[in-house]
Amino acid sequence: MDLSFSPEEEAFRAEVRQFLAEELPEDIARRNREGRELEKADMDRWHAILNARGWLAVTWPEEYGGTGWTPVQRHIFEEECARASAPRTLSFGLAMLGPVLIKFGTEAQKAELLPRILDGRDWWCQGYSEPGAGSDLAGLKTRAERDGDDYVINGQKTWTTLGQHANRIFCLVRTDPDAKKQAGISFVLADLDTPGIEMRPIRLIEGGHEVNEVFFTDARVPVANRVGEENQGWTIAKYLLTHERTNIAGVGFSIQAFENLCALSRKSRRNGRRMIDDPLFAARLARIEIDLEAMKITNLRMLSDATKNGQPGPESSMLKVKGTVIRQALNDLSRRALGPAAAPFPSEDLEGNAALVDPDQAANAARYFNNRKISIYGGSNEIQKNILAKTMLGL
Amino acid sequence: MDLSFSPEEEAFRAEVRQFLAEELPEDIARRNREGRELEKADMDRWHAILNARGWLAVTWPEEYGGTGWTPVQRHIFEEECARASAPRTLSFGLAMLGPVLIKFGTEAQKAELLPRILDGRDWWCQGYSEPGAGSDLAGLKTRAERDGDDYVINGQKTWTTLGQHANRIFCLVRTDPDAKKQAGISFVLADLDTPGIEMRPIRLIEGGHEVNEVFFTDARVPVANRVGEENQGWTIAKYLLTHERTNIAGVGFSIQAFENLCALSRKSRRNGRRMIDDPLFAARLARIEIDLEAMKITNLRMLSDATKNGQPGPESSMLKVKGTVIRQALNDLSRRALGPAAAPFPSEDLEGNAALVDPDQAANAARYFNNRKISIYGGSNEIQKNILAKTMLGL
Amino acid sequence: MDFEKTDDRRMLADSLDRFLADTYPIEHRNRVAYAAPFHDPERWAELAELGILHALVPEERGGFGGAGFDVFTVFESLGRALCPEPVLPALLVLRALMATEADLEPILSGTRRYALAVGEPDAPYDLDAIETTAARSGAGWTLTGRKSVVYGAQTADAILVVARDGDALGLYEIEGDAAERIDYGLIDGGGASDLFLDATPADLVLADAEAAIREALDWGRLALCAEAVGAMDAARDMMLDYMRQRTQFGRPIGSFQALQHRAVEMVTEIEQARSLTILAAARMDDPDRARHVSMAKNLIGRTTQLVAEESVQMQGGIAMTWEYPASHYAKRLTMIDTQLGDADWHLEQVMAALQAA
Amino acid sequence: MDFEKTDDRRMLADSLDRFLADTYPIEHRNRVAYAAPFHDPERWAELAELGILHALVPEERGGFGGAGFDVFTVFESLGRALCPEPVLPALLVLRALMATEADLEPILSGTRRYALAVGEPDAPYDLDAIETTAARSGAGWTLTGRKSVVYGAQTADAILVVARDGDALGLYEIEGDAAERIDYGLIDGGGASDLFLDATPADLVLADAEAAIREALDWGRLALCAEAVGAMDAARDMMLDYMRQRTQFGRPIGSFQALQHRAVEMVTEIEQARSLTILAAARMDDPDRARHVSMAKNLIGRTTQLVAEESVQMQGGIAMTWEYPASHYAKRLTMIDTQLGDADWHLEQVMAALQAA
Repeated sequence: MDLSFSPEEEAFRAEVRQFLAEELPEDIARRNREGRELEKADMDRWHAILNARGWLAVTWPEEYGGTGWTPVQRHIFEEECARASAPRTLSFGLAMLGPVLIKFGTEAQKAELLPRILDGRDWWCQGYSEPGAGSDLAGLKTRAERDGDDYVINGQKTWTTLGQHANRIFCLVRTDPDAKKQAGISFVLADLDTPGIEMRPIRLIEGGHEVNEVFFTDARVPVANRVGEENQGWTIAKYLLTHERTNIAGVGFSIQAFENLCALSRKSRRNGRRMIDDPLFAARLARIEIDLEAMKITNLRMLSDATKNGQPGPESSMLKVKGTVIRQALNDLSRRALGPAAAPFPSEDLEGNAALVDPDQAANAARYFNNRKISIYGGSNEIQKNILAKTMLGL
Repeated sequence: MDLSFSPEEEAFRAEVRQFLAEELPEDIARRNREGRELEKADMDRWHAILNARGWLAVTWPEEYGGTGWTPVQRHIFEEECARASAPRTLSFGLAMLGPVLIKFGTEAQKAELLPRILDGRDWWCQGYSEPGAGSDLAGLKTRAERDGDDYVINGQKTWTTLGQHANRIFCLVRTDPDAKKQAGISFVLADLDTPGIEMRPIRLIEGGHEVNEVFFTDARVPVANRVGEENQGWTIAKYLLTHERTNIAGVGFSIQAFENLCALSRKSRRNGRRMIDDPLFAARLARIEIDLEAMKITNLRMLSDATKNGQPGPESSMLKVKGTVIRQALNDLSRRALGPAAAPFPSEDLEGNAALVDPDQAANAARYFNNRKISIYGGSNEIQKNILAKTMLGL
Repeated sequence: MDFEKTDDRRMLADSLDRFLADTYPIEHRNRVAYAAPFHDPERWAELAELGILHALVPEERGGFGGAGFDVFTVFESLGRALCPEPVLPALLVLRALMATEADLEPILSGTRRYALAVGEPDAPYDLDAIETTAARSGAGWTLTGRKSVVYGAQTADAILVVARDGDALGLYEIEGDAAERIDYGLIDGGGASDLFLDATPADLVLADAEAAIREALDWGRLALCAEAVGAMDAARDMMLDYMRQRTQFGRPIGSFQALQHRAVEMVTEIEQARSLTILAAARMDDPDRARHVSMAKNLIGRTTQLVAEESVQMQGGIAMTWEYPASHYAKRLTMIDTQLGDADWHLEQVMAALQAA
Repeated sequence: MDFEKTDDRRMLADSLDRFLADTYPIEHRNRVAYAAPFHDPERWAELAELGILHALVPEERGGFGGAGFDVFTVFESLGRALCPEPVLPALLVLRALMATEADLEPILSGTRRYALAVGEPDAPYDLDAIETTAARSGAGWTLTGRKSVVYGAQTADAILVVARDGDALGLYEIEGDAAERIDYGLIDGGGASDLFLDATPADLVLADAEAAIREALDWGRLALCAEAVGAMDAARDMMLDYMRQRTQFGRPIGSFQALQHRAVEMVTEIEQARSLTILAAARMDDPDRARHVSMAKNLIGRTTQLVAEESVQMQGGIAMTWEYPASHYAKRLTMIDTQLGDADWHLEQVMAALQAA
C-alpha cells in the first residue's frame, strides 16, 4: 500500500493549482464560497475558461475533446477546485449526456453535439423524473408516438434543474405503451423552443428557483433525435445512473464546507469563548472531520479499484450515500454555528449588508435546506441502499 | 393536566418506602445493585417477604390474592423498588401465567395453581420459543398428540429463562398439525419431572447460565393441564404478548442504573479530573438523563391512558422499544465509565477482591453484554416496530 | 395525576384551533409570513381579542391563565398552524414585566406590541456574555451596543432591551424606532430585526433584572417547546398521510419496512419530546424550573431535527418544494432550535447541574 | 497511489491466515482464551517462528518489517481469527525499546515475553495523570504505585513499567513476578493483571521516555485498529451468511428491507473505518502521526460498537449464546474500544488539534 501521489501526479496538482490561481475569477470564487447560487453568466464564464484550457470534459476521452484524465487526476482536480472555491461545472451536458452520446450516439450525433457542449452553445437539461414517479423511473408515463419521421410527445417531466437556462433537453419517454415497465422506453433529445414544450418554475423549500417542470403537449421531435435503439432507453438510463461520475461522494464540496466552518468557528464567539473552544461544538466538528477524512480515503480506494477494473463496482453507491450524509451534516453544523444569525431570509437586501450578516456565511441556512435534496435526487439514499443490499451484500 | 400524585398516592409511596427500608434484606439489595445475578435462595427469600406483606402479585385482582393496585400504584411501587435496589420478582408465574389463568383457566386450575405461585411452591418457566423460530411464534413445531387423557409431546423449546430453578413449565404446542399456522396451537402446563422432559443449559455471551433448552420426547401430560380450549392457544399467546405488563419500559431498572452511574462518575477520575467533569462523558450522561426523564413521563402518560381505557393501546409497544434502548445505553455508558476496568471476566475470585474491582461496578461489562438480549426477546424491537407501524400508524 | 387538559384549556385550544383553521390556512400563512411586516396585523388583533395573550398571564395581573399549561396550550395550537404572529415576543415581555408593577393591559389587549432584545452576535444565548451597556444620562439612561435577531422587533411599538450596568443586568425600554434598526424576514417565516444602539435614550424598567430575565426566557423556551410539539404533530400527520397514499413500485411507500421503522422511531421521539414539555410546563413554579426547561429544550432540539429531516427525506422531492406545506414545517422545526438556546447550549446547562449535584 | 498489499505482505498475511485457520479454530480459541494462562503458549511459539514478531520491527533492529502496513497486516489477520495471543504487548514493548539500544532478539524470537504497564485506575489512558513513582535506591531504582489491566502481564517474563521521576516519565524493567500481581481473564478473552508496586526494585531502561512511550502507544493503537478491521470483516461475513440462510415468516431475514438498510450502513462504516486505519498506517512516520492515529481509533471505536450491537441484534438470540462465534466477536469488538484510549478520549485529542490549529 502506498498513499502518496506519484511525482507526475504531484506535478499535475501544481499545474492545476497554478491554473486556478491565475484563471479563476475572484468574484466567482467568492460567490461560490459564500454559498450563494451563481448567475448564468458566471457559469458560462467559468465554463469558457475551462474549455479554453481543455479541462472542461474531465470524463470524456481525448478524441472527443475530453481530458482523458485518470480517476486520480480527476480527484486531484476536484480537490484543488474545492480548495480554490471554484464552482462545479454543470453535469447535464458534460457528465451525463456527453458520455451517453459517446457510448450510444451515432457518429453524426457525436460530431454535431459534443462540440456544442464544449463551446457552450448548448445548455442541456434533463427530463427524467415525472410527477408521481420519484425514484421509480420505470413507471414513467410521458409518451412519444411515432408519426412519420417525428415522435409526438405528451406528458410531464419535473425536477429539471436549471432548465430555465437551457436550450435543449434530453428525456426518457415511453415509445411502446404495451411493453413491460422497463421495456418500451426511449432516450430522445429535444430543442426547448419546440412548439408544445413549456417550462414552469418550481420554487424550492428555501425560496430559490433551481428546478422546473416541463410540459409536453403534442411536441414534435424528429426520430433522428433518438439516442440508441427505440425501446432501449432503459439501458441508457441504467448506464447514466450507475455510470462512473466524477466525485459522486461530493468530497470537494465537503472539504470546502469544512474549511469554511473551521474559519467561522474560530472567528465567532459564544459564551465568552471562541465557538471552536466549546467542547460540544468542537466534538461535532472533530467527528465530522474524521468522517470526512475517512471518506477521502474511501473515495480514493474506490477510484483506485475503478482504475484497475475499468469500471467502479456497485459499492460506489456507498460513496453517494455516505457522501451526502457527510455534506448534510456539515451544512447542519454551519447552521448551528451561526445560531440565530442563520435565520434571516437570504435576500439581495441583506447580501449587501455586511454589518448584518457575515458575507461568508450569509446563505448557510438556505444551503442547509436546499441540500436536503442531495439525499433524495439521483436515486434516493433509500434506493441506493436497496441496490447495495442486493448487489454488494447478496441479500 | 396535573403531574402531581394525589395525597393517597403519596401516602402509598411512603408506605412502600418504609416497607422496603424495614424488610428488604441488605445483602440482596447490595447484590442487585452490584449488577450480579441473584441466587435462587435470595429470590425465594424476597418472594416470601413480599408475599407475607400481600404485595407480590401486583397485576392480579384482590380476589385471587393480588394487590388490586391501580397502574399508578404499581408505578410508584416499581419506582420505589428501583430506588431501594430491590430485585424484580419473577415474571413467569406472577406476570405471565397468573393473568392467563385468571382470564382463561378453569375454576379448578385457578384454585389449585394461583396459591402455589404465591406461596412459592411452584416456580414456573416458559416454553414459548423454539430453535429456528425466533420472533415468529406462529411457526412453532413442538407437537402434542392426543392419546386418551394425555397429550404426548415431542419437540424442543429454547430460551427458557431460569428453567434450572423451575419445577413447572407452561408451553405452546401444536395440537392440530393440519391447521393454518396460528390455528392449531394449544397452551399446556407440565411438571418438569415428567419423564421425557429434559432441560439443558445454554451458556450466554457473557458466560452466565440464565437460559435453557427443554427437550420433549414422548412426554405425557394430562389433557386437564391444558389452559383454554384446544387449538385456541394463539389467543392466549397474543394476550400474553400484548397484555399490560408492569413496567414494560423498564423504567425502574433504568433509574437504578442511572443513579449507579452518577455515583461512579463522581467517584472515579480520569485525566486528572472527575469523570463527570469530562465534557464528552457529561454530555452522554446528560443526554441519557433527559431521555430517561422523558421516558418516565411517557410511561406515566400511557399508564394514565390504560387506567382510563381499561387496556393499554398498541402504543405501549413504544415503551418496550424506547425503554430497552435507554437501558442498553445506560449499560453502555457504565462500561465506558469503567474503561479498561470493565474488562476482567466476572468470577467468584474477583468478586471477593475489593482491591481490584469496585464491587459496586464489578459486573458492568457482563451486564452490558447480557442486556443486549432485552431488545431481542419478548418480541424483538424489530417486531414491535412492525406492529406499531401497522396498528398505531396505519401503514 | 392527570394528563388531560382542563375544560377551560380545552375550550381555549378549540377556539384557537378553529380560528386558525378558518383564518390562517397555509396559503395565507405563507403570504404574510414571508413579506413585510412578516405577520398579519389584522389577525394579530383578532388573536388578542380571542384572549390568547390574557391566557399567558395570571389573574392578578389582568390575565386569566399564566400557568405552564396555559402557555403550553396556546403555543401548541400556534405551532400546529405554523402561525407567525409575534406571540412569543409578547410572552417574553409579559413575563419579564411580572417582576415590575407595569400595567400589562396595553400588551394584553394587543394594542401595543413589544419585543424583548436580549441576544447579541457574540452572545446569542448566554446572559453572562452580554456587552450592551447602559449609562446614566441626566435623569434617564442611554444604551450602547448591538442586539441581533430580535424576534418581532420589526413590528414592535416598543422594545425592552437587556443591558449591562456594571455587573448588573437591567431592563430598559426604548421606542420601536429609537435606534437604527434593520428589519428582515426569517427563512422559516416571521420577522426580526437587528438593533444598533448608540447612546440611545432609554427608560429604566427594572434594575437587577437578571432573575426576571432568566425566568422570562424560560417561559419563552417552554412556549417554543410547545410550539414545536404542535408543529411536529402536524408534520407527522402530513407525512403519514403521504406514506399511506403515495405509491411507488406499485405499493404505498408506507408499506416499505425501512420507512415504517423510521416512522415509528420518529413518532416515538415526538412522544418523548411531548412528555418533557409537559413536565417542564408542570415545573414552571418550582426551584428547578430552569433545569426542566433545559431538558425539554434539548430534547425538542434533537427531535425537531429528526422530524424535519426525516419527514422531508421520506416524502422525497415534493417536500423540497415551497408549494408543499411540509417544507415550511421542516424549516420552522429546524429554526426553533436556534431560538433561546440550541440543543447543545441547553445540554450544557443540564451537564452543569449534574456536575454540581 | 496503491491500495494493494505488497507481495511480501500478502505472503505474510496468507501464511498467518492459513496457520490460524488450521491451528486456531474458534473452539480452540475459546478453550484457551478464557482459561489461565489465557492464551496458548505452544501456538505463541509457533507464531513467533512464523516471523510475525519480526514483521513488527525494521531490519536494522533485527526484524524484517516495521512499517505501518506491516503492523496492519499482522493484526488484521489476528483480528479476523480472534486470536488472543499477547502480540499487542510484544508490539508495545518492541516499539518502546526502539528508542534504546536494547537487544530485541529474545523478544522477537518469542522466548522472552514482555508486557508494558502504563495505565492506572485513575489514569487509564492519559500519561499526564500517571502517579506511579520511581525512586533511586543505591545503584538501582524502586517503583511504587498501582498499574491496572496490564495486558499480557499474566504470562510475561518481564514487565516494562512507566513511572514518574519528578516531571519526567521513565521506562523501568521488573521481572514478571517481582511485584504483587493479580491475574485474571478478560471478558472478551485473553488475560491481564493488576500490579501492586511497593518499593519494587527495578532497572532503568530509558529516562525521559515520554516521546518513546507515546510513539509505542500509537503503534499499539494502530494495531488495535487493524485487529478491529479484521474482526469486523469476520463478524460482517458471519452476519450476512446468517441473513441469507435464516428464514423467518417464510423468508430469509436478509430480504427484510429494514435489516437490509442497516446492513448496508454497517458495511459502509466498516469501509470508512478501514480507510482511516490505512491512512494512519501510512502516517506512522509523519509529524502528525498521533492525530491520524487518534482519528482512526475514534472511528474504530464508533464503528466497532455499531458492528457489535447491530450484528448481535440482527442475528437475534443465537448471537447471545457462548456457542455461537458471533458473540465472541461482539465482545472483542466492544472491548477494543477501551484499550489504549476509547473513542471519546481520542476525539478529545482530535478536538485539541483543531483548537490549536
